[in-house]
Amino acid sequence: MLDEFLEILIKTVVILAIPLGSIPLILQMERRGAAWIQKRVGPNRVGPYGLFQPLADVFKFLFKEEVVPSHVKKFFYIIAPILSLLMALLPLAGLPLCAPFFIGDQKVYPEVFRSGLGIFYVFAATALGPYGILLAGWASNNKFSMLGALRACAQMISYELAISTTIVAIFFIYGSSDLHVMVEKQNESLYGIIPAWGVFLQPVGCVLFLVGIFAESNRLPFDLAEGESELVAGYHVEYSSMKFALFYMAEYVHMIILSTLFVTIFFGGYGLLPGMGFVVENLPSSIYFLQAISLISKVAIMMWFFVWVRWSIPRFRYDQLMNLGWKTLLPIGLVNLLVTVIVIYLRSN
Amino acid sequence: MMIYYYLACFIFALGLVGTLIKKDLISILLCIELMLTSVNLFFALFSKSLGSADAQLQVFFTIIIAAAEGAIGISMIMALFRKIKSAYPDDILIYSE
Amino acid sequence: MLDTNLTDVSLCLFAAVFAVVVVFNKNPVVAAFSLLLMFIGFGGIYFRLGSVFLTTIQILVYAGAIAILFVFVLMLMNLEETKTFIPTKNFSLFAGIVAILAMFGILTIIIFNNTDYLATDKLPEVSMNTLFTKLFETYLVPFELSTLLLLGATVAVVFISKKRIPQ
Amino acid sequence: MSLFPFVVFSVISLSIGLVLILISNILGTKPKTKRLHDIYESGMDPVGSATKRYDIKFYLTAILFLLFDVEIVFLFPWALSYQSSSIKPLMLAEFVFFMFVLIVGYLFVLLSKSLDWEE
Repeated sequence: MLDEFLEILIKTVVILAIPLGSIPLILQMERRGAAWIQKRVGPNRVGPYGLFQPLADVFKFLFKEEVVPSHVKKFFYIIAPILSLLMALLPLAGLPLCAPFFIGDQKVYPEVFRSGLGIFYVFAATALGPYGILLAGWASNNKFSMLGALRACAQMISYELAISTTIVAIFFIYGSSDLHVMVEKQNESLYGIIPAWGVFLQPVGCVLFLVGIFAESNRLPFDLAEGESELVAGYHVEYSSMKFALFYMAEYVHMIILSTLFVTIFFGGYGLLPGMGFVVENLPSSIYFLQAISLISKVAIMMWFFVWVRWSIPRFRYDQLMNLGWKTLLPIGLVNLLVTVIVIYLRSN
Repeated sequence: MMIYYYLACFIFALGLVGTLIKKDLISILLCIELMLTSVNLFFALFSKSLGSADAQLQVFFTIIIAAAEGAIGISMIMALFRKIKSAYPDDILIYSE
Repeated sequence: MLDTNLTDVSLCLFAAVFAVVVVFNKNPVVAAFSLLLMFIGFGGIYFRLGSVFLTTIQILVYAGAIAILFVFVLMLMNLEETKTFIPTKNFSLFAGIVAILAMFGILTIIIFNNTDYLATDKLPEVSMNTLFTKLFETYLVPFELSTLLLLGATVAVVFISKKRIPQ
Repeated sequence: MSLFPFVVFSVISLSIGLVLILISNILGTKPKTKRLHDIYESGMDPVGSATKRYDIKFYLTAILFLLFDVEIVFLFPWALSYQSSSIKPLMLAEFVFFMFVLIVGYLFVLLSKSLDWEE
């Protein structure tokens, strides 16, 4: 019992520490990246190359004056950011960091919550994402917040449909909802040359999913929930100090989780990066560590992609956003699913 | 195990009370969802007790019905709300007279 | 199957408390949020009962879609808190009696009809595969009909909300 | 199968948020002016309540999402059980019929202009 508890505790701490610890790094990357794209200098005052800037931000958030406006519904106003972060962190419990390994002769799974649901768990937990935002918007009792929350929520649920159609196609191809099985199947190779990554089996689905995760995480070009020119800051307009920081963290955790899911489904997940096979041959015990490194570097590339897109594509208008979701992505997803199924059926006969 | 049967009964009764005492239409709809969920729990429990898959499949169909009911119910309430600016059955009675 | 442990009790308490909040709360938005929490608790209960796929559907459809719809509409409508419930004392009494009758009615039907099956423990688990096979073989027609039901619901929703009602 | 890991995970995640808010509550300076507590509305005095009625499109989106979501969720078991099924042609026929109904519903919604946001 105690062993079991210890195991869960260690896994939880590791799984939580990696994304939460990397948020400052991502922030710094985003700022310096933005500066680089726009030919600016970016934050470079705190520490060498401005590396301690995120740390300074943390202290600023901690010591900031805490404003609880008088007109808010106080209880819900305070729990909204906490719930938001909780809902954002929940899917992490089902994401694998490396292949299942053995301690003694006991098989240990890297996920905290091995439910037999696989991707369903992650997907169901992300479906709860809008609630934190809705609660924040409602509790703030402010027109900007309310409209921002409604927009964010409508946008998230619309793009969830497109993502769902892709996931059906993915299930159909891999025949399993277990993320480990998916990664194993992707580590085989197609025609002996290219890896059998999901992106080659489902190119259309991959693009749909990619657009979907941008919209789900409310990032530019889809950050209509907080379009500065219209809504000031969207659902967190009344939030300050640490409460605001929690929303910020939740947004980044959401991005990290969706990218991890994306990478696991379409880019081989924790499958080793090219060149790592050599190390594994010489040092077989390092494989699980290298798998984790591979996954993290793939996610890091995705994070850079987020920054890159953010400073390259202008923001959509709200009706364009909804049209893209409902009138473009959803029909493409449905047709893609139909075509996938028929092609596979014909090929198997 | 038995405790779940008690829970399902309790929630069904609560839903019934809710539909009787609530005064606005959306809350009544909420309470109907409550009853539907408790029925789902009954089905899941029967499936477990009898070791059969049929009862669980009933839950699937109940969920579809719940979704359809919720969607139509809410759109009707919204249509009413737009017309008479109220979501209370009492006001609707007054309006129809 | 009669061994009820702490997990069962706490899950039941969780669901029951939020169900009570749904009914006896004056603020409809709070009621909708507690309905959401109750749905999540029910997901946990299905998980305990071993019907894993029901958990998924419960969370994805009930918690992820139906509850969102309720929260959305309540936020849009802005109902007054005071007008939501309890008209008179007599009426509450009546409702209470109905509830107690209903609860005991169901319990007696369940318990006194056939208690044998409640105590059995060694039944095989219903696996996800048998469930799905049955869904697509035995329950083929209801499955297809349910899509038609949803199509009908879609048409109805569009018609009801499209119609411009004159003020 | 046990829910225990999930409970541990959620309690820890919940406590992260709680602890951070508590720390900032203790360390943060207290606001000095009353004016800070007003509604944020670009410096103006707010007019009317925040929860007035918003565009009807939002709730129509939510309802349509609910209906399509249920349909797509019911494709999950189909996709998972197809590979191990013994009656693949029948399964395919079921799927095609299902998709046909789904697409008819979608086209109806599209043609009824319920999805149009610009007016």
